[in-house]
Amino acid sequence: MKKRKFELSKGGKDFAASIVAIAAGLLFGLIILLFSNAHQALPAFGMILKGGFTDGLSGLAQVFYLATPIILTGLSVGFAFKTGLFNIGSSGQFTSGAFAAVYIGVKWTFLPGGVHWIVALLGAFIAGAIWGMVPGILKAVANVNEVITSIMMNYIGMYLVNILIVKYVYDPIKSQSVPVAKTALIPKAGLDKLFHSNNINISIFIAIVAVIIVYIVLNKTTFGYELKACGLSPEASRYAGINSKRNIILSMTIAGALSGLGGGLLYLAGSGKYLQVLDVLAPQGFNGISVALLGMSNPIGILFAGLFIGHITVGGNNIQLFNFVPEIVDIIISTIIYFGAFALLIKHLFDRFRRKSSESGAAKEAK
Amino acid sequence: MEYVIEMNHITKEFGNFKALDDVTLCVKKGEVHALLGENGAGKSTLMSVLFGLYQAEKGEIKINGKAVKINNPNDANNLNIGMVHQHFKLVHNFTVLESIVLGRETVKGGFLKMDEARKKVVELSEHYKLKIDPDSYISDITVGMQQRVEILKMLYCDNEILIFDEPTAVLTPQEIDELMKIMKNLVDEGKSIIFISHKLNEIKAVANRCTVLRKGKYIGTIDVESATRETMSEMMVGRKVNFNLDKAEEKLGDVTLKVENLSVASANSHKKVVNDVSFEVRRGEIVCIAGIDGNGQSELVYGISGLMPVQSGKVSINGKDITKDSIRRRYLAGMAHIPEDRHKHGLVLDYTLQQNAVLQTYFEPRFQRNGFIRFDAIREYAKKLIGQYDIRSSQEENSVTRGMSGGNQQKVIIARELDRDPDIVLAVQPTRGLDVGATEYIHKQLIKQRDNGKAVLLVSLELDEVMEVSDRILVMYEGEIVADLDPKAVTVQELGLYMSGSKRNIAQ
Amino acid sequence: MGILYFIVQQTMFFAIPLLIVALGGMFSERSGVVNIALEGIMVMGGFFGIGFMHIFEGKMSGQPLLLLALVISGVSGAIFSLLHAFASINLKADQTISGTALNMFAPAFVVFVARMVQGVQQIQFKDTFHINKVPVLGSIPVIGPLLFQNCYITTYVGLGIAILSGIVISKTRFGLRLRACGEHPQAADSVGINVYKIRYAGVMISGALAGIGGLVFIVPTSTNFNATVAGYGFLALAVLIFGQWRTNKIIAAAFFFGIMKTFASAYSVVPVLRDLPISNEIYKMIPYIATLIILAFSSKHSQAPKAEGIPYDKGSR
Amino acid sequence: ACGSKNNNSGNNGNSTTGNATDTATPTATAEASGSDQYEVALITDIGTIDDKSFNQGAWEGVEAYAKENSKTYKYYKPTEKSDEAYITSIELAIKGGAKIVVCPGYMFEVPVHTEQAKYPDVKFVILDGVPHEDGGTADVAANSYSIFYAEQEAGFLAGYAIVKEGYTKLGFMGGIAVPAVIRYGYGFAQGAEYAAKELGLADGSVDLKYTYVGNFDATPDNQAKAASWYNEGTEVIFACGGAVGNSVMKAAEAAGKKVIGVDVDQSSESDTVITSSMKNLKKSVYDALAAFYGNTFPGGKSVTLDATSEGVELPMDTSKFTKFTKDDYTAIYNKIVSKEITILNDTTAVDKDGKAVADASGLPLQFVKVEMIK
Ligand SMILES: Nc1ncnc2c1ncn2[C@@H]1O[C@H](COP(=O)(O)OP(=O)(O)OP(=O)(O)O)[C@@H](O)[C@H]1O
Ligand SMILES: Nc1ncnc2c1ncn2[C@@H]1O[C@H](COP(=O)(O)OP(=O)(O)OP(=O)(O)O)[C@@H](O)[C@H]1O
Ligand SMILES: [Mg+2]
Ligand SMILES: [Mg+2]
Repeated sequence: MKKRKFELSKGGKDFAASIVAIAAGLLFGLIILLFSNAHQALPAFGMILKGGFTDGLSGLAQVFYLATPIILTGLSVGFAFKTGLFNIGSSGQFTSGAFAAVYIGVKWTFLPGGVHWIVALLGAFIAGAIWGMVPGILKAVANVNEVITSIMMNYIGMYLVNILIVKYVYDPIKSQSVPVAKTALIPKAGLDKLFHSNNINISIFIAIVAVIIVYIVLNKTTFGYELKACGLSPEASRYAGINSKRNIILSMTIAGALSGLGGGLLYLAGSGKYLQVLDVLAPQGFNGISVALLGMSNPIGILFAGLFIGHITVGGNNIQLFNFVPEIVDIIISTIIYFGAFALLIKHLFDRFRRKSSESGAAKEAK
Repeated sequence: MEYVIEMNHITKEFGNFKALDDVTLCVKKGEVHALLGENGAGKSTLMSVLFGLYQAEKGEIKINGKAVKINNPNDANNLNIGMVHQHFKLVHNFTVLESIVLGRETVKGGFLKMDEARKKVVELSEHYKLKIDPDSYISDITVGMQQRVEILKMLYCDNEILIFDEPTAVLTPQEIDELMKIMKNLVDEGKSIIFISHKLNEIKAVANRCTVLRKGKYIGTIDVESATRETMSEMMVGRKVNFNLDKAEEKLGDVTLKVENLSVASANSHKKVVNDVSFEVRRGEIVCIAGIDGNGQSELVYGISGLMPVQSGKVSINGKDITKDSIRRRYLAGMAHIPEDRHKHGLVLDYTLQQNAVLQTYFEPRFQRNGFIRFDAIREYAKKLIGQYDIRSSQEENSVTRGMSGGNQQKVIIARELDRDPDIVLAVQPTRGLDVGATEYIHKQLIKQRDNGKAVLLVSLELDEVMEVSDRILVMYEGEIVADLDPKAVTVQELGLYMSGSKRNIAQ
Repeated sequence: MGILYFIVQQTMFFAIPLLIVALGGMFSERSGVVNIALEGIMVMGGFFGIGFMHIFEGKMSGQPLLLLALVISGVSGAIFSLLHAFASINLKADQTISGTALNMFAPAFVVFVARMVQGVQQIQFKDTFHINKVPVLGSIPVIGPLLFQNCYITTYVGLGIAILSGIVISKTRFGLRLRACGEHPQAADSVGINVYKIRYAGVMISGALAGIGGLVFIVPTSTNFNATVAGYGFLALAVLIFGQWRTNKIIAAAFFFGIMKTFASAYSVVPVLRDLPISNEIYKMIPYIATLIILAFSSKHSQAPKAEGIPYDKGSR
Repeated sequence: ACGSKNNNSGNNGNSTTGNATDTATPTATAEASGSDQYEVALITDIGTIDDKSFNQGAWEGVEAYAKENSKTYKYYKPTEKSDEAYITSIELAIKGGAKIVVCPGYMFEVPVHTEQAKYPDVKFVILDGVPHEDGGTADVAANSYSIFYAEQEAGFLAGYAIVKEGYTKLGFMGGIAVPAVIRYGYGFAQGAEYAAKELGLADGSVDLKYTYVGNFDATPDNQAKAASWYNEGTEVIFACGGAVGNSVMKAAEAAGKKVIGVDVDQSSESDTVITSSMKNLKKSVYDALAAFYGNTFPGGKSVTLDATSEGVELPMDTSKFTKFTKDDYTAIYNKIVSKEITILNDTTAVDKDGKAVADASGLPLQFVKVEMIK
């Protein structure tokens, strides 16, 4: 006798576990707030929750702006995760993509208006791809652990980009890159008027498109089938005749390209952000790891994780009004990620709950 | 009656699944007590309960008449119970000596005192004639020696009750004989042994009494001497088992697989593990590669299937040279491969049954369009295989293969490989660890393949299988083919001589 | 000769913290738990160690204070690492999760507490630990200036930890069991070893060493602590992999990296290097490129612990 | 929606006054007006408020004035380093009740330009920069006040003093080659030159190692670089880059050598700090706030504070000179004030390839031998 019962799908369970983790993280944040200044904790906490909705549409624009690059680095890390690789090199890929975009944005002014920004983004995409490809090749050909090569590539990318900025696109007065041509800025398509903000442009849509494409590639195509097989069992994929070396290289290349695109989107956003000649790794790459984990490496999950982090980062910035340091948001996010580790436990609880209820249901049926 | 072990009314559940249901096992002092049952009957689980790896939900255990609680292997150890596990529990980069002392180290102020341990191990190995090299690394020694290490682990801590969980599955006939002798020695010294096996003749040879389990339930305990193979197997399976395969006369066709002067180097060194091997397999025959484990059979197959690079020589299928081809091209040329290690190679364990069903064919037009997967086609295909090969699992085509039973996992692989209508099937130990019923089924499938005019290359360590299934036997010894035999004209004993290198009928 | 002494002395400042932290990582990973939280734990260890100095430097000074601070750092690192241990061992979670969380949590927490307590993010400390010349030993020709001049006691602590680690891993019961848990936990379990306990021990040792490493990193580098260890935790992870999870190779890798970093910053003391037409920025890249190249030629056979990163589940087969 | 339900239980009696209930009302969460108001605001650039350098100097000015005159004051930290992020922070500050916003750093030039037009009632003080449109020219509105400093004069004083003190092996370790840092370096070299000439030293007898390390952080790399210079014989390093100084001091402590601090008086950081090349951030901000509250806000102006307005100095009280006396200091200071000495500060000079020179090697020096470490 078979009967369809209500059952949470795997995605549903993941989602439920995420919600529990988020609630736990926020609760912890609230405790920290209460602990440091009970007097203003509640309003500040409310402000964090309200996040991007505090300042009407311009707050939302801010959320999209902050979310866009980390959605892409999150996708990059998550995509590699799915194929069994840990791309800790998103930072270097992001930086090289950013540089390529700025370089093209500054130098290739011969390109016509509608094309310039697209070419610049393509440049970012390709530069990131190259930066991701190196660890991929080393892993496939020489069996070098991609974690260590990615870390090395982060530093090499940072120093190399510093050299290149000074060589090609340097504003010596400010020790940063010169502004890109207006034609290289990502079109705002009227969104700036709508949102009353200069931060917004169509890049959030580009990020969403990237999310959808990655989702389709992973789940609907033979290529995704191969990549995931390689990630889950390299030996079985080899047995199956899948060219796992090619797939490792491709996977890292695509991951790199996504990070690079993230860099391009940020530096062509027209928000007055310039490449700094600074010996500091781009934090967006490491935030990508958080986003990927929060989104459980699922492209759709990553989209929402990125938006969520953008949302509470805006909230965290605003709580400065209540004399709290914005670092509290990092504490909250890290707690949420940590509680993501409880996901297995939470899922077990769901399962047990479901089993209990179905058992009692069966018992009733028996009577 | 004095029992060393009494396990009464043991019930063990995994989630909702009752692996053991009111099982009783009583072992007398100084006997070899066999435990018989199909795959999944609960033999290993029962032993794990005795050994403290699992805790039973119900039931009691008495050792020497005293009720005991065994919560972990330490407790078992203190009760002088030792176990050789079905899947060896040895650390690949430990030395033999380290492996033996792990968990019972002699120390002074936390520092290991290996010299004392070494002395004791050498003494034990001499006393029981368990030949080992204490300084070899586990990854470098043969399966047979690994087993001896496992046995020494038990003896090292002076255990009185010894559990052997399917120790013979990986051994050669000679090694099995040796093991039987060792077991008898041990019993003569007053130790008691629980011996798990699917193989009735082994039980006949060594055991005093035998307890049979079926699907987690206790069926009965019998005296081995007075029981026949037929009664025992009936108790085990619950029905009559046909031990004789009906095989039609072979109808030989063209050469399908041709191997010429093939040499393969070992993965870690440049030593040739397959040395200048040549042979052919024709349509309509099952050729079996026999040999003691570790004589290059695995590497030979890896060389043919492309999982390892060849050093020199040539492999062709249906006259087409495939030596340099990728693995995928080899499949397209008509090869199928039932791999030795089904978990490592045969399946992507975290993929579902239907995803695994198209592991080598997902890119064919019937399963994809413009790079997009045709999910419906794959589902239909998987359903067809499930029906045709009687694959059982909880969620049908959506079952994740990791959660499926070993026998059914193997069925998925066999269905997938045979359904591609290959010209040559490489089958490496396709029945390892499977019970009589499943084994019978797989043998029938291979014979069907042969009868349909296909070629089969079977690699097996089990002599019964070799003798029963094959049309021609090639014996491999130290990387070379040393004999080409007709199974009807050779005895098991003779075969054993060829396998151990004392005889050859092919010139060097 | 003077240049050589100088290079060796400087190399210590880079190599010793990397060495200590990478060895910490080794204990965790060889017990089977991947620890990418080294960076965060270093920050925590640095914070509590420097904080301790800051509070007590009025009452004591010199080596006793530094040694006590090292203990504080080690203890706080070990405690902080318990979070990682709990998630990866008890909850059987993906080990990058808690690692990433800890890396993000530590600097935020440190900034938050520092500001709450003293209003200022940087924590000041007074360096009363620098040793110009170790008495007697410092006067030995060659060896003296190489190892016993212009140094900190942390150098010897680091070298001591290295030697001790080698001994613990290969010569003790604990080491044997730890290795078994990282390679084949089922095997360890079957002979009655408590895999969870050993893994806890591994992670906590890594926490203690990373915490100590955090302080050892800061003391010779700055006059205050500003909630960062500049990515050295990740570099230590790289050193660990570079060193193939083996004590002696980790020592070699840490010193290789230390020497490369020293040349990258102090190349100008070597006349040949100074006169090469290579810019500052390129010198900075050299350690990383060199590592990459060496890895490409030396990684054919990875010796990573086999069960690393796989949560141990008693029930699973 | 959150705080409204249980706001009473949330206040566990710790709050000192009755206004706790006031802030905990639901409206307080919704509107910033519910939170406290801060009249004087400072936006940090990407460094922190306590960077012992640029941000801190400005902040000390804010703090000093506000405390003395019981004004509410507060600083805000932007989410990242971009014009829009600075704008967001400025607007947050205004939302928080700011009447005057202090913006330290040239990074604020474009943001302040945007905001001075958008908020004509709010006053802006920008340090080291002048409001302008992206790519445009200076445009200081009536509600803005731009302050530059003559860092070259501060650097000159330090260079002069240190050579007078008897040191001839010098180093200049800049953070990043931004204009202020470059100007310090130029002045330092010229000050050394001037002193050498006065002392009648031989040509090229003062060595000056010169580099930009590429960051503003305390790192082992910076420590190693400084240590290598000291090892080669350098006696004093002018550490001109925020926390880079901490690493240089560390190296100096080990080598028993000296450091010159920058921006603010860094003598308390380490005993090795012989003096600090200060621009008077604190005083200038203090004065600007005083002017604002005294209704004499010098809006629409861009000024360069130099010796004439006590915009630069060496803190002689905390300096550890043995030979260079207060009188010597006063004498040279007066010479600068009276323009008896001209100090070049051309940071925009370009070489034949059109690249910025950005270092002192292009200066006409006779006694000082500059060795660029690239
Ligand atoms: N850890 C576990 N979780 C869930 N089910 C388990 C577990 N261990 C064993 N089982 C189930 O319990 C049953 C008995 O398994 P057990 O390994 O004892 O069989 P067995 O008789 O030893 O078989 P084989 O001959 O294959 O070794 C099987 O159906 C198995 O799937
Ligand atoms: N690690 C595990 N966790 C949970 N369930 C498991 C696990 N291993 C096995 N099982 C359950 O046990 C069942 C049978 O597994 P097992 O491999 O022991 O089969 P078996 O009964 O020995 O069958 P066969 O005779 O085909 O080998 C599976 O269907 C699965 O539900
Ligand atoms: Mg089984
Ligand atoms: Mg079993």
